[in-house]
Amino acid sequence: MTTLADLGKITAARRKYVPILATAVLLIGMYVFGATQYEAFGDGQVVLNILIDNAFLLVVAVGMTFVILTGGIDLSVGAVVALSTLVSATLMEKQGWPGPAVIALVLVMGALLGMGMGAVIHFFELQPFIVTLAGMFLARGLSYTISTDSISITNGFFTTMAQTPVMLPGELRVSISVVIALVIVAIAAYVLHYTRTGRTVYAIGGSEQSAMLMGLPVARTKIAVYTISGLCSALGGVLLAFYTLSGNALHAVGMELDAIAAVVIGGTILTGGAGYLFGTVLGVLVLGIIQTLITFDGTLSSWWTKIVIGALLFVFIVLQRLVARRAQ
Amino acid sequence: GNAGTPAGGGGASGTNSGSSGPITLGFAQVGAESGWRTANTKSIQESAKTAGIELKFSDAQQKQENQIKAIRSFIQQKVKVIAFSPVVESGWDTVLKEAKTANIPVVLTDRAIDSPDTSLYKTFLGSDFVKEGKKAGDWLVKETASATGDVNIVELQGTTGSAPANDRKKGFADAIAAQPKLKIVASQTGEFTRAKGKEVMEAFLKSQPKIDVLFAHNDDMGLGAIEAIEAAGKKPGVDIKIVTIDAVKDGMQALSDGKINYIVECNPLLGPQLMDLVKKVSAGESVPQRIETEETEFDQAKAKAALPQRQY
Amino acid sequence: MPAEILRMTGIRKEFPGVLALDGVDLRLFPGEVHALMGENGAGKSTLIKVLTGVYGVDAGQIELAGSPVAFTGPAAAQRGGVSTVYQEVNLCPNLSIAENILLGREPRRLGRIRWAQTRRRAEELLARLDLRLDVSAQLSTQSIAVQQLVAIARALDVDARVLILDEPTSSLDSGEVEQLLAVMRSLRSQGMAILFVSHFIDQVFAISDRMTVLRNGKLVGEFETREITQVELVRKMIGKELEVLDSLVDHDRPKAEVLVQAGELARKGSIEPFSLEIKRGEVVGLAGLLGSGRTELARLLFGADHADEGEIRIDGKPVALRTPRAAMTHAIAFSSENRKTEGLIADLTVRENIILALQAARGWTKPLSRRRQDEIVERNIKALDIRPANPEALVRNLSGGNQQKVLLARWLITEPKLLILDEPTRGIDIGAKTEIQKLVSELAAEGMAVLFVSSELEEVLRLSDRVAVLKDRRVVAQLRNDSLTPDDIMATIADGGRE
Amino acid sequence: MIKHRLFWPTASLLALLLGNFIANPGFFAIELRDGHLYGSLIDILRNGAPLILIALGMTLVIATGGIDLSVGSVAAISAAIACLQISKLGDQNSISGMLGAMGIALALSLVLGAWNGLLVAVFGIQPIVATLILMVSGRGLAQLITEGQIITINSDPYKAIGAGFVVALPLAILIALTVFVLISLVVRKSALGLLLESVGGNPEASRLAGVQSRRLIWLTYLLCGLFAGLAGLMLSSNVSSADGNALGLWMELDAILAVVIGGTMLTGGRFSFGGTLIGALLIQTLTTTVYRLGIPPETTLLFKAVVVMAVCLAQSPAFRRKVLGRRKPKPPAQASQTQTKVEIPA
Ligand SMILES: Nc1ncnc2c1ncn2[C@@H]1O[C@H](COP(=O)(O)OP(=O)(O)OP(=O)(O)O)[C@@H](O)[C@H]1O
Ligand SMILES: Nc1ncnc2c1ncn2[C@@H]1O[C@H](COP(=O)(O)OP(=O)(O)OP(=O)(O)O)[C@@H](O)[C@H]1O
Ligand SMILES: [Mg+2]
Ligand SMILES: [Mg+2]
Repeated sequence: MTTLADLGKITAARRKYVPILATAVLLIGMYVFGATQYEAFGDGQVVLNILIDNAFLLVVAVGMTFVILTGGIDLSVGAVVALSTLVSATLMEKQGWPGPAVIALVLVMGALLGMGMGAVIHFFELQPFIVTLAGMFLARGLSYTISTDSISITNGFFTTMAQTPVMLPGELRVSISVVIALVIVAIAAYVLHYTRTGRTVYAIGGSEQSAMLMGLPVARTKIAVYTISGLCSALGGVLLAFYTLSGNALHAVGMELDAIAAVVIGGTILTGGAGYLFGTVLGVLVLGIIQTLITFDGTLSSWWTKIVIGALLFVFIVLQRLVARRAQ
Repeated sequence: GNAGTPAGGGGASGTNSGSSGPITLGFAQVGAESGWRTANTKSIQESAKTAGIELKFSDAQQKQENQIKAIRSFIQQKVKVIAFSPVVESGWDTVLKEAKTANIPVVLTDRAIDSPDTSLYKTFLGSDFVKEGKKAGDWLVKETASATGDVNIVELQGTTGSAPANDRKKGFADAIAAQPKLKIVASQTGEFTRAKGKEVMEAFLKSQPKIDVLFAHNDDMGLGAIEAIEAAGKKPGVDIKIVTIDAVKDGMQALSDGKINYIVECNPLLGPQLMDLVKKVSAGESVPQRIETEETEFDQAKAKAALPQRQY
Repeated sequence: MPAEILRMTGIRKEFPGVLALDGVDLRLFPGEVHALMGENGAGKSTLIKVLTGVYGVDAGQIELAGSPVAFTGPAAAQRGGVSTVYQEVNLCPNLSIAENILLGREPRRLGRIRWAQTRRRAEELLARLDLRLDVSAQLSTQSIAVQQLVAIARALDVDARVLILDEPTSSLDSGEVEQLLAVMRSLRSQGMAILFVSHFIDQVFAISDRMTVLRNGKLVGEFETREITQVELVRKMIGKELEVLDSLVDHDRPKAEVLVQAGELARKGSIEPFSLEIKRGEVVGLAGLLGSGRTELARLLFGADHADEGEIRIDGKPVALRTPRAAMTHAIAFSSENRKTEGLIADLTVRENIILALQAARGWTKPLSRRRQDEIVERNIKALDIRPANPEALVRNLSGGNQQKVLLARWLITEPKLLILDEPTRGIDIGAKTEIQKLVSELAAEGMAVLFVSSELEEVLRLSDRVAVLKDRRVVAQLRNDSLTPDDIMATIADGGRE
Repeated sequence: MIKHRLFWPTASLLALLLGNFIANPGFFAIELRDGHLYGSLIDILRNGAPLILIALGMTLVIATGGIDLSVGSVAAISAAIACLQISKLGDQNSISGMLGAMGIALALSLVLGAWNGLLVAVFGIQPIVATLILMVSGRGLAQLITEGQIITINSDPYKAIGAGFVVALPLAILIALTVFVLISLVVRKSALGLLLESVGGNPEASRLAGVQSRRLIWLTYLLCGLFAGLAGLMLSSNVSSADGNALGLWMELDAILAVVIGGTMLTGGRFSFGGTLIGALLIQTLTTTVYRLGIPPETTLLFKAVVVMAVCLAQSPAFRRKVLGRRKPKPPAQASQTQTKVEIPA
């Protein structure tokens, strides 16, 4: 009957990538700006350092992306990261556990915590904010009960993981954590775009009620996203333990905000249903590059640091909106 | 150990002694979480200027990750010396090894690190938090030497898990351990702030039938607590003896007003000492492994005398 | 006759304050189309939700192919071979058409979704309904009718023994309905049992074999379609005779003053330039096929979208209608076709939803007094027979038809000069529908200008003084309604407006 | 209806108070000391006042489906400006000087609220990042104003706002309650409440119903900024000093928590000031409980986790139905089928 082979429609499918392209372009713009402004900034290693310094945040933000795509939120990530570093450190340093076993245990612990929160959110119909806030209290509280001191990690496995560089051409290097983080990103992107679970995540974000009426496994998927987030947080904790070689209850305070900010800056909508994992990667890089710009500047006092971080964020976000709007 | 995560070009090109300009110092500060810290920052900035040292300053906003990032970027920028006040004691080996491979000497300020490999840094300049707690405890032991019966102490701790809180608590507890009559009846975190100090003290005043002494991990919490004590109709410094740590100006004022009984100084003005060290270190001179800042204690009389010159 | 595939007996379902179902029985046989009939709020949708496990039952038995079942939800029901299109579109607006059709059943290889094949499969399923769309377009960009068809296509894909369609035709035009009925016939011949809910008596008589009638949550009875007449059915449903409406057009009424004048109004990608005049006291109908641009035209006149070109004059003066709010200050009202996403606020009460537009027009500083509100709301609940007649009921708990009445009430009380109604009778039962048509005609008689959009051509022709015919986003003809017939309109569309 | 909505939050609050009373019979004791009331309950009210103010503003923002992370920073800025102004006064006890300082601080808070509103309502930036900007840089601004130091002042009239008493009652709570009553009256007597709920419930439908959501959203951020500023004054007045770094730190989390405990959904729509009031008092009671019970700082968070969870579960109808309800005998045919009761529009 009525057919529609309208040009506008064909581009419509592609138009949804515009915001993300805009973000990428702006990010490159920021880098170029830094490179012209500060010597040594243009060095390829600076870019890689951003990855090295943010590998754990990237992993945590990946988990957060799943949760936010369903329209939820997970405030517990920072605390779970801290708990993971501390549990790892305690088990290895105080109990003499081998590194890989500790990692396995920590990952299971993170996943179980996430699963517990997901189950409570789904079955008792509670708001994710409050449940994961309680989860945050719980994980942080557990950390304090384990130890209020920070514990150094001397375990051979961890130190090797932390200090073995992965060589790239041109005298460039990254850490093993970066490789792990990128693998996680790839897996997560695959899951989101090429599996039914991934598509159900988007469906729930679009309308949980519709997803339920469409016969999708809402309960399973909702619990799964919190499990994934817990798992990613625990892995983020392991990476942070590689990064700092220490366990500390005060690690990653406020990281949940960084992770949420990265996800949202990357174009994912907080109410769920729209966004891409690649956007999250860009979001993390934006936060990282802002930080790097500021350290390279090195003239800002403590408060000006904060003001300038906010200002750069503002400029970035406003430009992102303007560019995306113009392009559409 | 090998240089772990990349030191980049800096690591590869090795030494940086060729440059002839002023010494560049990369300083990674904890944050600006208290007046004490701000005074510390200001002292460093000002003395760098007078010493003709080019300062690259970075504020980590109380996050270890940020500090590591900053140090890494200092290495990237090939500064001559790196100095930092560690947010926590542990977790510095990787990045300090990178600095070592890049031949950049490191000076620790204010707080120590717990790395067994002392070759990672040239020297430590700062205070000993355990000792500060101990000094407060020692004073109390002396002060209550004549007292008969129990002395009930309440403690306002710093931010849970932070190094000063852990150490001051420990030093104080050690000092009074031998005195069974000295009892810590309540101990709670006041997060180093006046507001929390006041709020917690209000609760203590209601839950504890008898409080003789307040030990606060810093002046600010003590100042907050004073307001709570006054609101409860008691006289701070008289009905309840107060001992605190830091000796910031407001604290000294309260001390000379008789509202605080004793303050252990924790000196933030280590800029001049640091610049001396930086010059020595970059010239390759040897320096002691550990330098403690000059710190005193104040009682009410000494406070009155010192107050006019107090600048922070 | 083969053994029944589904049997529900003595079903009882109570919501706080509402006994929605009370001892209802239903039997479904393989290879039949069974109509579930009843007024708005009779309990049809509730029965369907109870069957598929969306709600638990308070009492009663459900047997599927002879064995008792208690589905825990739609997913379980689907696994048990019951595929359902619920009333209202329950799809994910953020996903593409293809995904919405195949979500949860995407073709895969080694767990990996094969997107090209998914799209192809979706296109095939839509083709069964004779619909060719860009399946990678986002669902939210589609009209409600298309969304409804997508939902149907989704249900058709399920390998099911029982297919349930709750008001699938409420915003489809006759061609689409024919197509759907054809698909249903072919499924029936393959032995599928189909439960069909519709307020269009003609459709029900055209397709169904048997029917079950509910009234006020109670079972009236089960009938063979062959053995019952339309008049009898209506009497069983609403408990009284239905008056037969002739044309409501009153040609003698003076309609001289032009109220709204659109001149070469257009919006890129949605509607070509058109000119249209609406006079006071006149009802102008918009006719056209699915996606012809009726809704989009209506939205331009209300400022819901803004025009790229052309101008609008009201009472001869050019006006800028950039926002709905601006249109409202010129006394224009617009009842949207999509009550769920563009109409009602589900979590607010009936009262709040009804007064919303009026209150918004007054601004927040000039609240309607509670007494005024109660008075207005009560009057409208009575006039439109909204059930339950409880102003404090949450709109989300109302039956679909009653929700539609709430939306209508919202705009009627703003006393507009131009009332734009997009599918105003969607999901409304036959009794109420005639009442609403009469109401529209009365309002016109009092001098209101009405733009009336409906996919039911008979309805448009019954009410309109003039009909603007759209095709492919163009106004191809404007006809005076001197006893026009649906065939005239279809012919015009087929002609494509060639003069 | 309203009674019903507030029942569980209120019950949780009472349970917590009762728990305190059992652990510590002196908890409810209130005496008159130096002409003002003195006791734990009074502390809860006085210390809870700033949180109540911020949470009220947050309720408005959340009702529209937004969120404001910047409240803590706005409070810090407002406090810093006010204290800076007062510290410059020749006579710090001058009432007009104090009012002037407060006026400047509150005006600035309004400007900051307007800034958030601009980003959200006009630029269309997601509220969480839009307000994150001010959350981060506002903290810096506050420290810029105080130059990283704590500004201590000595102004009796200023001190009264947060720590003073009027007819034996803390002025802070009187101010907070006045604001609560005023805003409740304004919102419920005007049509603001309805329109905000409609914007939060379904933005597109509201737009098509002629609701000027942009203005309304702006207004909510404006009010949220103002209330945060007022709370900042109270917080700094309580300790006669402004601490740009610590004042109101993490307050946004507490405020959001108060709103959520009060039964308002973070997704917007229906909101309840009464619930928020109770939520804020609950949080303050919890803090006081921790101090009064002498829970060690390391386990404080565990204790909070348990209480928050318990409060939420008590409020969850699904929990009562699924877990607590199971104990009640039910006809067996029913029990198996009541599992997925979801409220669905027709
Ligand atoms: N979740 C609910 N809570 C309370 N009442 C409800 C709920 N769902 C339905 N009802 C009530 O149950 C009755 C039956 O509603 P139902 O949706 O089954 O009607 P329907 O026959 O499908 O009507 P329509 O033709 O308008 O779609 C109505 O009175 C409705 O208000
Ligand atoms: N058959 C179709 N093929 C492609 N797109 C369609 C079709 N029908 C509707 N659409 C899309 O749906 C949107 C809404 O169309 P419009 O509002 O003009 O429809 P309408 O004339 O009101 O008819 P109806 O509401 O019955 O679909 C348009 O943007 C159009 O792209
Ligand atoms: Mg229905
Ligand atoms: Mg339409």
